[in-house]
Parts: sequence; C-alpha cells; structure tokens
Amino acid sequence: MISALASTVVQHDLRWLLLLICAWGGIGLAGMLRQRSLLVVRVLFPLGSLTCLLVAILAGVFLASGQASQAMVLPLGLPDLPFHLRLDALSAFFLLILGVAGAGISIFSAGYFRVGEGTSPGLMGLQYHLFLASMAVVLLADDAYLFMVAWETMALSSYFLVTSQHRIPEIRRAGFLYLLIAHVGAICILLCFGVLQGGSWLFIFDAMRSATLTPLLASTAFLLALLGFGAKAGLVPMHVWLPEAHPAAPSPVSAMMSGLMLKTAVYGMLRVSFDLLHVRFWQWGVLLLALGLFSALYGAIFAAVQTDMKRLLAYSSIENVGIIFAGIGLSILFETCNLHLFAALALCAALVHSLNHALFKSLLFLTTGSVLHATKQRNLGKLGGLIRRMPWVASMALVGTLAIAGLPPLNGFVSEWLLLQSFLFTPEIPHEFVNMFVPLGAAVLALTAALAAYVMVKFYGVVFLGQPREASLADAHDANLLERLGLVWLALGCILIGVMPQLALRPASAVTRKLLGQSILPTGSIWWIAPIAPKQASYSGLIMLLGIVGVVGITFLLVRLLAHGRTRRVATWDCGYPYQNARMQDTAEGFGQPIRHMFGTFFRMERDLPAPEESSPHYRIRIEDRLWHAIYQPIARAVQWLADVVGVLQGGSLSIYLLYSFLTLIVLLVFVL
Amino acid sequence: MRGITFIRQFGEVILAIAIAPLFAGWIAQCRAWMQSRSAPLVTQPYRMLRKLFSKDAALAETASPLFRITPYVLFGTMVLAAAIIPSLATDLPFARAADAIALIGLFATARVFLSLAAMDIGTGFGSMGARREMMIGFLAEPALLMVLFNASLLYGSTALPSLVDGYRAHPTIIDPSVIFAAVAFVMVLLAENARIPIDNPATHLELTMIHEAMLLEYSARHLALVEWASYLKLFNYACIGFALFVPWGIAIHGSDGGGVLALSIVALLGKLVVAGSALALIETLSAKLRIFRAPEFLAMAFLLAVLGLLVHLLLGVR
Amino acid sequence: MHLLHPFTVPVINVLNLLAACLLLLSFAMLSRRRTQRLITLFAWQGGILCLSTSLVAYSSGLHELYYSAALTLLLKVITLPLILRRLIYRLGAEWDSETMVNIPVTMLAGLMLVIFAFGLAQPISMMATTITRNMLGIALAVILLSFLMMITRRKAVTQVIGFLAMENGLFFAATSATYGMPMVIELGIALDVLVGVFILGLFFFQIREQFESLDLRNMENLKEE
Amino acid sequence: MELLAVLSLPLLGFFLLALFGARRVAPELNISISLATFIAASLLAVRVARHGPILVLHDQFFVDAFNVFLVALTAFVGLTTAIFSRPYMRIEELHGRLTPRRLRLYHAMYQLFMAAMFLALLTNNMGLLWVAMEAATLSTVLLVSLYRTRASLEAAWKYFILCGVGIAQALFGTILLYFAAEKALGSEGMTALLWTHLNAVKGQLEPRVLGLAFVFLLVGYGTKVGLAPLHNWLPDAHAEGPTPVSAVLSGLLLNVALYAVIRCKVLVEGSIGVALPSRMLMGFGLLSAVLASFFLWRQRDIKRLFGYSSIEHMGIITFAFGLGGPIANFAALLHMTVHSLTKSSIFFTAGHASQASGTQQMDGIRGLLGTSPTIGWGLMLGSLAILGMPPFGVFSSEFLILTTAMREHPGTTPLLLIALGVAFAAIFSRVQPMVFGDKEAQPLPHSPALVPVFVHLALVLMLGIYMPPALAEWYRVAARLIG
Repeated sequence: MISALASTVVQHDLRWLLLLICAWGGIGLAGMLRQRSLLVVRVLFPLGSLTCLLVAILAGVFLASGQASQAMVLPLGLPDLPFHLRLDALSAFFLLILGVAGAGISIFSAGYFRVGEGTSPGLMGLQYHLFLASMAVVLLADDAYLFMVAWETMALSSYFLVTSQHRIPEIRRAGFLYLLIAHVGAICILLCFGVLQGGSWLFIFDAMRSATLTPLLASTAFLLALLGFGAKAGLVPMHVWLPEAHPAAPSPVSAMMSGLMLKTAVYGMLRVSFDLLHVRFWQWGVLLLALGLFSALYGAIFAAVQTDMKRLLAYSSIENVGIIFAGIGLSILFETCNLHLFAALALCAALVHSLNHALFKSLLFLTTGSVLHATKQRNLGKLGGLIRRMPWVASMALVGTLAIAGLPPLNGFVSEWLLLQSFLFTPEIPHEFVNMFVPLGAAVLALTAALAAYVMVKFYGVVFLGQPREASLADAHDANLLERLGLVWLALGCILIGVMPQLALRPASAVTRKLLGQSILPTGSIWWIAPIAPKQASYSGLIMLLGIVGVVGITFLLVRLLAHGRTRRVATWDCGYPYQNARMQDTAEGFGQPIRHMFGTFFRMERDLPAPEESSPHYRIRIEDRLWHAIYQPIARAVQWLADVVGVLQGGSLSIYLLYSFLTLIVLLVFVL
Repeated sequence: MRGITFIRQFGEVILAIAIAPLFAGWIAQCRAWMQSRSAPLVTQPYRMLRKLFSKDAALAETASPLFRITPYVLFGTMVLAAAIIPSLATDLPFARAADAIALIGLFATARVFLSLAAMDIGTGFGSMGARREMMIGFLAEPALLMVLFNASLLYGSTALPSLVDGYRAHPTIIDPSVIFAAVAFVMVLLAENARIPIDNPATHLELTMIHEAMLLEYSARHLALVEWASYLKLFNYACIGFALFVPWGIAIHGSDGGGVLALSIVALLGKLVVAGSALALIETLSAKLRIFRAPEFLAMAFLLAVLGLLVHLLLGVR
Repeated sequence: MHLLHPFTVPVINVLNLLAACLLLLSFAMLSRRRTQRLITLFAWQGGILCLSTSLVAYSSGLHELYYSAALTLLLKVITLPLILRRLIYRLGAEWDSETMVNIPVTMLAGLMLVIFAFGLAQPISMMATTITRNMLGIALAVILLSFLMMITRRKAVTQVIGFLAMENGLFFAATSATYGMPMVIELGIALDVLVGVFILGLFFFQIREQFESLDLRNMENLKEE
Repeated sequence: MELLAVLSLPLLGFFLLALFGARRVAPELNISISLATFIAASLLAVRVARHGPILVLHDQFFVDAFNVFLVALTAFVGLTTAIFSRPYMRIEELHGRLTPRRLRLYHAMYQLFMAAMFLALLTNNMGLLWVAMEAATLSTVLLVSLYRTRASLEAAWKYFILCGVGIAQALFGTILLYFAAEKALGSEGMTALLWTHLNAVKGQLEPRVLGLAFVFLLVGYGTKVGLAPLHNWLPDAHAEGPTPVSAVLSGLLLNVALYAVIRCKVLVEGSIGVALPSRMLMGFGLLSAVLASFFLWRQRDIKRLFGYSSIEHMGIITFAFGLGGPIANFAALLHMTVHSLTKSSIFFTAGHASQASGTQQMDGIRGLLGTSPTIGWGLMLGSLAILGMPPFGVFSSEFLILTTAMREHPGTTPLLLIALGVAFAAIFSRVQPMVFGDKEAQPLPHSPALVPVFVHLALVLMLGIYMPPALAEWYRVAARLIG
C-alpha cells in the first residue's frame, strides 16, 4: 500500500512539486486577506514550512529513485514558447536544499515577524512565499523564458522583502543597488541564453543541449553566465550589493537570500556549464577557480573587519560562495583533462558545500534576527554577553559558528575536506604551470577556512560571550518557541550532515552521475566516507563526535571522581586589575585589527585619530571596499558624464530643435541619394 | 585481530596521555640546562597537575557553561588526535576517522574553543589572547597544510598511517622536498605550541603573551586539563613530525607481536628525547619576535612548504 | 493630349517665371526683418501660387485645380494675411523687427539648399508626366528655405509665417508634381491650416499675456538643467 | 456599422461636450461616450477577427488585424483614461488650476482627439491619414496648453511648431507617394492614395521616389513618434499638459504615429527593398533608446521622466519594426500594447502622486506608500513593469526583441542593453525614494480612480505569463501583414 503510494508519487514527482509551488502561491495570497493580522503569520508560515518539507521529501525521493528526468509543458508563457519544466537530479538536489533550509527559515519566520516593522505581515507573507515559489521555478525551468521570468520574479520579490523597512535611507539604497545589479546580471544571463541556442533560435533547454557552438561562442556563453550568475552569487567584483542588501533585509529574509537565493546562482552556473554547454575548456576552470578563491579570501578578509553582525555574515557568504565556485572551477578543470573521478569529487564538494552553507548561514542569520529583536542592536560594539540572557539562541549559534568555521565534526568541515582532497589531485593535470599553481589554491583555501574561523570567533565571541557592552542588554529575552524550532531544525541539520556526510553525499553523487557520468566511491558503511579509496583518505564525523564526546565524558567522570574540588564563584581576576569593566574587552574593531594590519592593501581606510590633548578622545575608522571606488564609481561617473553631454541636446531653444530636425532630414536625404 | 588493534589503540592513547607532560618537562629541563639555570625536575609537570587537581576551583562570576566545558573539550580533542596519529603503530582503527586534514581541523576545533572560552569572561587580556591565537592559527594552517600536501603527494594519501606505510614501502627514496617541508613544519610547530620565537610559555608579560593570556581565568582542575591538553598538543605535533619525516621505528601494518611494540616504544622515546633537546636548543638560540613579526615568520614557513611542493613537482620524483 | 494645346509653350514659360518668383520671394522672406513685410511677402506668395495653379488647371484642363486655386486665393491671399495683420495690429507688433543671425551666411546656406533641392528633385522630375515637372525642385527649395527661415527666426509670429510659407511650398509641390492632391484632402489640409492659424492666433495672445512679449527667447525655460 | 460608430461616437462626443462640457455630469458623459466607443471598437475587433479584413465606403476605410488591434487598444486606454480623469480633473479644479470653461475645452478636445486618432487608424487614404494626424496634433496642442501657465504655453508652442513642421514634411512625403502612385494606378483622383491599392501595386512604384518619400514621411511622422533627435517636443508636452493628456499622448498618439510610419514602410519596402527602410528605422530606434536612457538619468520632474521613458520605448519598438520578420514584428506589436497600458497607468499614478505632493518635482514626492498604498504600489509596479522586469509583459516583448536582435544584428545588442541598463538605473533610482520613505504627501480630497491602473497592470502581467491564443493569433496575423 505504502510502496504503491510511493511509486505513484515518484512517477508524478514533478506534478506534485508544481502543486506545492502553487500551494506557496496560495499561502501567500491568503495572507493578503488579513494583511495586518499577526495571526496570519502564525498560521501561514508554518504551512509554508510544511510545504518546504514536502518539497524536500519529494526531491529526496526523486534523487533516491534514480530516475533520469521528468518533463512537463505548461500552457502558459509566450505563444511559441510555452513554459517547460523539467525535474532532474541537479534541480532535485537544489530543491532539496531549498526545502530543508526553507522549512527551518519559514518556521522561524512564523515566530519572527511582527506588526509595525515595515511591511505589513500579510504582504510580507505574499512576498516571502512568492520568493520561495520563484526560486523553486528557477530550479525547475526548462526553457530560457520561464527561467528568466522566475529569475527576475525572485529578484523582485526579494527586493521588496529587503526594502520592507523602507523608511531607512540606507535600506533603500541597499535595495536599489541590489535590484540594479540583479537586473544587469539578468541581462547577462539573457545574453548567455541567446548565445547558447547556437543558431536553432529555440530557447528550450533541450535545443541548447543539442546545439554545437564554436569554442569562441561557447566561451562567450560561459563568460556571460559567469557574469550573470556571479553577480547574483556575489562573486568579487560583482559582490558590492551583497553586504548592503543582506543586512538591510529582515533576518529570515537575509537567511533566505544568503542560504537559498545564492544557491540558485550556483545552480544556474552548473546548469549552464555542465548541462547546456556541450564542451568545456580548462581555461574556464582556471578562471572560475581563481575567481572563486579570490572571492573566498576577499570575503573572509572583509568579514574580519566588519562591525555590523549581519554585514559580517554577508561577507562570509561571499567567502562561501567563492569556495563553492572554486569547487566548480576545479571540477571543470579536472573534467576537461579527462579526470572524471576527481571532477566528480570536486563537484561533490561544491554541491555539499552549497547544502551546508544553506544550513549554517541560515541558522546564523536567524540567530542575528533573534538578537536583533532582543536587543535592537546590530552593531557588534554594543552587544556582548548574550549567552547568559539567550541560552537557546547562543547554543544554536555556537553550532552554526563551529560549522561555518569548518571545524570537525560539523558539516562545514566535510565539504572543505572534500574540496581539499580534490586539490590534492591537481598535480595530475597535464598542463604546465596550471598544475604548479593550482595546489597553491589549496593553501588559499586553507587560509580562507582559517580566516573564517577567526571571523566566527569574533562574531560569536563579541555577540554572545564576554560582558554586556550596554546596560540595555540586560533585558534581552530568548527566542520564542517557533523561533527555537527553526533554529533547532537547522542546527540539527548541521550536526547530522557533519556526522553522517553520506546523507549529503548520496544525493550529490546522483548529481555528479548525471552531469559527469561518474560519482565518487560509494561506501556502504555508515561510519566512513572515503571518496577515492580508503587508503587514500577517509573521514568519519561520527567517530570524531563519539570520540570527543566519549573522551570528554570519561574525563569528566574521572575528574569528578578523583579530583572533587569545590567550585567557588569569584570576581574576575584579570591579573588582579581592579578597574575591570565591559568596555575593556576587545571590540569588533579591536578584534579585526590584526587583519587590518596584515591585509591593509585590500582596504580603503579612513582613520580619525584623536589629538593627544583631547578631553574625550574618540577613535574612529571607516573601511571601504577598494573595488567600489575602482570599478563602480568610474562607471557611475561615466554615465553621469554622458548624461551631461546628452543633456545639451535639450537646450530649450526651439530654433535649435528645428535645426535638429532639419539636419536629420538633410542627412537622411543624402543617405538616400 | 580486531581486539588486538583496539587494545593497541587504547594503549597508544594512554601512553600519549602519560608521557606528554614528561616531554614538556624534558624540554623545560633541557632549556634550563642550556641557559645555565638550575633545572626543575623532569617530572615537574606531573607535580603541577597533581597540585592543580587537588585545589578548589575559583570561577569568575561571569563565566558561562562554555567556559567550564572548554577544558574538557580541549583535552578530548587532543586525546582523540593522539589516537589518530600513528606514534607507535600504523594499524590503528581510529586513524581512519581522520586523515591529516581532519587532524588540522581537530586542532582548529580546540583552538576555537579555547579562544571562545578566553573571550567568555570578558576581560581585556582574554580577548587579546584569543585574537592573537586566532591570528597565529590562520597563518599557520595554510603552511601546515602545504607541508602535509607535500607529504601526501609523495605517497598518494592524506591518511597519516598510509603515509608511514608508504614511506616504509619505499625507504630508499628521500625526496629533496622533504627538507623544505621539515623546516616549515618545525616553524609551524613552534608557532602553534606557543614557543619562542612566537610566544613564550614561561611569561605572563602582558604585551607579548598569547597562549597564557587565554588561560588567566582558569584555575585548579580546569587549568590542569588545559595545561595537560597543551602538553598533549605538543606531543601530538612531535608525533606528526615523526610520522612525516622520521617514521623509523613505527610498527607498520601487519607487524604484530610484543617485540615490535616494545621496539617502537623505545624508538618513540628516543625520538622524543632528541626532539625535545632540539626544540630547547632552538628556543634558546632565538629571540622572541614582536607580535607583528609573527606573520612574517609564518609566511616564511608557508613559503618553504610551497617551495618544497614546487621542488617536488619539478623534480617529478614519484 | 495636353501638349497639343496651342498655349502650351507660353504657359510653361509663364509658369517657370512664376516658379522663379516664388523662389525669389522665399529668399526675400528669409532676409526680411519686419513682420509686416513678411506678411505682405507671404500674401504675394499665395497670389503667385493661385496664379500658377489656375494656369496649370487651364493648361491641363483639370477643373478640380480651379477649385484649388480658388481655395488658395481665399485662404492664403485673403484670409490668412488678413488674420495675421489683424493679429499683429492687435498685438501692437506692426513695427516689430527682429535681429537675426548673419544674413549673408543665411543667404549662402539658402543657396546651398537650393542647389541641394534641385539636385534631389532632378531625377524625380524626369519621371513626371506633368508639364510643371521642373518646378518640383523649386517647390522643394521653397520648403527647405522656409524651414531655414523658421530656424533663424526668434519671434513667434514670424515663425508661424515661415510655417505657412512651407505649407505654400508643399502646395506648390502638389500642383507641380501631380496636378494637386485629391480634393477631399486639399480641403482637409486647408481646414487644418486654417484651424491651426486660429489656434496660433489664440496662442499669441496667451503668450503675450504670460510672457509680455512674443520673443521666443523668453520661451527657453523648459530644458535640461 | 461598428466602424462608423467608432468614428462617429467620439465626434458626437466632441459636439456634445463642446456644449455641455462645463456641466457637472460632463466627466460621466465623457466616460459613457468612451465606453460606447470601446464597445463599438470591441465589436469591430471581433468582427475582423471572425471575418477578416474589411473595406468599406468606396474603399476609403480599411480595417485589418494591424489597425483593429490598435483601434481596440486606443478605445480601451481612451476609456480608462476617461475614468481616471474624472476624479483627477475634479481635484485639479479644487486646487484651482482649472475652471469649468477649461474643463469644457478639455472634454471636447479629448473626444476630438480620440476621433482624429480613430480616423487616422481606420482610414485607407494616406492623405486622410495625414489630415487626421494633423487634427490630432491640433487638438492635443490645446490640451497641452490647458493650464495656460507659462510653461504649458511654451510646451504647447514647441509641440505645435515642431510637430507642425514635422508633419509638413510628412505631407511632402505623401505628395511624393501620390506622385509615384499616380504613375502606377493612373490619376484616378481618390483611389491613388488608398493604401490597399498602393499595397497591391507596391512593386511597380518608382523606387527612387519612394525612397525620398520615405525619408520625408519618416521624419514627419517620426517627429510625432518622438524619435531622437526629433523628440524635443515630447518631454515638454508630457510634463506640462494635464496628466490624462500625457497618458493618452504616450499611450496612444505615439502608437498612432508609429502606425503611420509602419504603413508607409510596408509600401516603401515593396518598392525599394527591405534594407534601407529597416536600417533607418533601426538607426532611429537605437539612437532614441540610447539617448533617452541617458536623458532619463538627469530628470527631476516625474512626468518628464516618463516622457523620456516613452521615447526610449518608442525607440525600442521602432527598432523592432526595423528588424522585421514575424517575430520582431510580433514583439513590436506586443510592446506597443504593453507600453501603452503600462505607461498610461504610470501616468495615472504619477498624476495623483504629484497632486498629493503638490509638486511634479520628484524631490518633493516622498513616501507614497505611507500616504496612499495604492498609488505607491501602482507607481512602483508600473515602473518595474516598464523597466522590463518579468513577469510583466514588457519583458516578454523585450525578450523577443533582444533575441531577434542577437540573431539578426548582434552588434546592436550591446547598445540596446546599455540603454536598458541605464534606463533601469535612472528610473528606478528616482521611483524608489518617491514610493518608499517617510510620508510627506497630503491625502487627496477625492478618492482617486485607480482601478484603471491595476486593470492595466493586471493585463500587462497576464501578457507576460499567459497570452490567450486568440490574441496571439491576432498579433501573428498583424505581424505577417507588416512583413
């Protein structure tokens, strides 16, 4: 009975998914009925969360069933180009991410949104569920038009979510920048599809798959895709919108954007480079690798000097996206050198990291949301000591922190480990220089990972540990039940994948089998993963966890039994310094100081140093992105200049206008002659 | 068969826990000799541990559970690391749980916990120590990874036991890259274990200290565990070094029997004695660096490791 | 056919003469400063147009063209100049004159335009079957010269006169190239022109009320800052 | 029958409103006449869709898929604008900017303008087309100058002179066309200028003459379309006229002028080949789109901003017609539709927004969402739609145009994209602070009629996601007619 049901579900997976997407739409619209009622939020978001869960289950079932793909054509869209949908392993994997992380974020949102904070809850619900639905459609789209429609709907709905507190000028500015870059990126993607169709002028993905492109055209398409999807993913130098927009949004929305929306860009990049393009060149791999690693390093360095907790996390997203793109690049590099197994390994790492990042970044953004609600503070310099006021949030944040810092036995480590493993095989690449330089990438990756740990220690330490830096923090309250539920869900995800990486590797392998025809070594054992060969390298998060827990437990018992000293609570010692207070702790700026010192060339810094005799000395430092000044401002200036030049044309004098039309006439007449 | 390997595994861990303080004591003694000071007993660390364990703990009012749990976590990770590193034999059931990269991860876990705990109380020293520790960490990790990369390129594995096995399988090959890697490794070891020229384990001078600054608020059994964990860390690093560069005397896969085990214990002790005196010598000969010179020092280590890698790739010894 | 008509040859000569006068008048309008003078010239233009149209009608035997000629007489020789005169009288602008761009340069530009127009029209007029075909070039020249006149003028009234002169050129083109447009359309055009002039007349008063002058230089406020 | 109704109803309305336009019920009368016209137009459209093209009254009137689609669109937007203008003009009257006499002029001219446009669309006679276009110009000149302020007079004057001169060129073009036609069709007087007849013999028309004629027609009608560099009247007229007039100017008049250009293009192409006319159209289109996008960057006045946006979109449509072929023509027609609907809805909201804020300067308009969420959301969604954000229909047409451009003339796509990108940045950076932010505006004394706005936007949205097969078929037939 159940198996029969399961098999029908599997056969009509895509239809069910479509139904669920429609359900999101319905949930969103239902919120419009009672726009200002909070009850709507408390009821609808859990329903949305349930839908997410069902999506994840359906995607998981599809991946497990090993089907090739399911396709469908809807009677909507352009007359000659109806909406095509297709569910295959790649889209199913990303739907899985969407479902799993989305479920946690939605249930958290149910407890998070309030009346009177920007957009009314009902409208927020509409935008939120539209956002979810459009992301799902992006993943399922099988023609360029539907893809673009869903892609831009995603951008638009998220834009409205970002600007929900639009009374604040910075938020408006962030929203504008976000939508602008998203739009420019979308134009690039559109162009990319235009190149990809390869003379068939059919914008169905199937036609693109069978198109044969010259190397030049293929490279053009790849570069356009890189620009377009890179802009969405926040690859340096198209990243400028990200640290503005993510902090501006309400925290669950930041979580969605960072955790899920960036993944759609990864999906798009994979879809174009591995599925739609029939050839790949190793230079692409190198480019992607270099760009990815640079973004990773750049993001990590900038994250280390941030003073706003959400900006810090946003930069950390740039870092993680960089790691994912580096994995994709490495995979392309291997694949073009016919090292398919290693390509599968690298791709697997990228995919698993996508999933992991979705989990821990959402988790962390949600905790910042709770902190924000409890303290009304985003500035790290005014937080501190929240672990005592908000134990739930703090402990969940600790899981996220450890996971994102890439520490075993949590999930962040798994993907970084896989990626480092794949770097080990770069000497096999038959291109001189490349095989010498690429191993250095592993060092950059290691540096990034270690910097990420630095960043996260800063984040967690400054927000949750130490003494409260402001008196008002004393009345911070812990997250409510629904919020906790969401946090726990995501934290459990982090732990589970860290301990049982197979849970993520199996679906990822289904994807690599589809894209590369190869997957890393499956192990039957639940204890180990050994992607290439057990002798080569193996890892077991479970044993690590059990080992640490076991040793800690035994030690604790032994110490308890043998060394049973009492514990006294005393004042802080601090080398006996008596005037100790909260302001003497390292601030966010202080913690970032070594990074500023070492990577000074990356930043554009402005320091206000107090004069020696000042009665109330004040030290301030402003850090800006060099790339903003180097790339974006010149473009803006150029446009402004052109606009000024053009403005002369409309000078107000009728005679001059008449002269224009006269000259036009003459010129055209000469042209006709 | 399985039983024996588990017993061996267990024995190795116990041995590590037992002799790690001895190794620290030995280094301290050597240092004192070399600096013409009267040396403490080689068992001084044990005495200190015993004293600390017997005391009542004084815990700052502001300490959170994280602060109290950290010593145990530190100790746990280091013990686990000791279980993974093939110090006596390569046929370790636990070793499959983590290769060299995971080992670095494990050390990083310990470092992050210690730094978090240091920030927990909310003192100026604590957070300063945490900051510096993390800084050293992110500089040392890439260098260490390059060293391991080098080794794994030689023997086609990142699993430490396989490295040792591989080395034993081709004992005649000594790759020139190993020399670079070894120097780099020693530099990382010094930095990671709070040794001169990066840090000084014997000072509480506020401007210079790193590791000690993080421990200021610990006392009694907590301090004992933290100290023990740092002895273990030093011991582990030494064992990693042995496994990578001087794996003689480690019982490889399939070589069972009491004799082999005894021999390997002797070999380990011998290597520790030599390594300890060498470390003491380095510490005696070098001066403590300013904290902002530390990046240069570690960059040097990184450079050496990369050079080793390139030399290996260039000479193509496989 | 038409060519067999006894008066053909002299009619063409007369027509050519008239066309030349039209061109001359256009140049004269280009260089005149006084508004009143311009209106007179415009009326003359209408008169010549009327004359030439009736001549064409006579020579081609197309009766419709007589109506056209009558319409022209009514509209362009009598009504419009009358309206314009009354307008400038009521606006108190009879003695207005305006400074212009360098007149010799304007004349030179006009000359170039005439050459251009002739060159453009030549191949086309070769195809025409009408007896007036050579006048297409002149018509085009008149149009372009009126255009130039509009560009160089700075006063609302003179600009309108330029506009009407252009209409004359168009009319002349229609007559010379095709013996005129169909009657309905001629009527429509005439109505549009008439209504247009009425509207402009209204405008003059409003503009004067608002700007206290008919100088177009006051009307350059809508622009890109 | 329907055709006569479409033509005569607005004319009747003109006379009625010229008499009663100052009464209290005038707006309602205006609406009901527009409604009747719309019904007649729909019936006409249905008839054409069922039975194919119609030629009536001695072939003087001709209805095919191409113009009946524009007739229906014109009637629809005419109706919605009439609905919108009811409260809008009342508020203007309350604010003291208009008197009942002016309102009479407004209502009468509104209907006259509609009549002129219907005549221009439906007539088969190229000469009559010209007459109708001129009549449309004259009626709108009066509408633009309705406020009788200095600025509106200046705008109207410029509009009149520029379009008058332009349309004079078109007349010369028409004469040349007649000249060429006469040779092919004989001097039949009334029939030589009939488009259907010309179309039948277009292959025999003299290429040289038609080339010249096309230049004059293009410059002439192109001035009315607002093609750069002939566009200078457009922003002024849009900014200074009453908002309903801006809406119909942008939404309808430009379309009708473009319709005239395209009718001419079809004839000319039959004679001198495709290359020259399409190159000219593409050139004008690109130049307009690019120039307008940079102009957009520097705007301060809300209606002026969207006036320039109309230039940009007309440029895109012209470019698409220049590209030619079934897909590009289809896209161009679609773009005409969605642009009319979107732009008029934007003008509706922009009008109310500036009424609420008491200024057309965008710096003075802030926080519309706070004052009136419907106006705010209308403006925001309308702007996003006009900027080509999916799922709105503007994106569908731009998608088709861009992809066809990539196919036919890859070199032009970067220019188009620059135009689209700059326009996006320019418009959106202006709209966002108007819609968002703290509220500064006053509530309106009359509740605005924003139903048209959302009806338009809903239609545009629908066209982006789903196009009814009947409509698609209709567009296809029209696109094929254009060639």
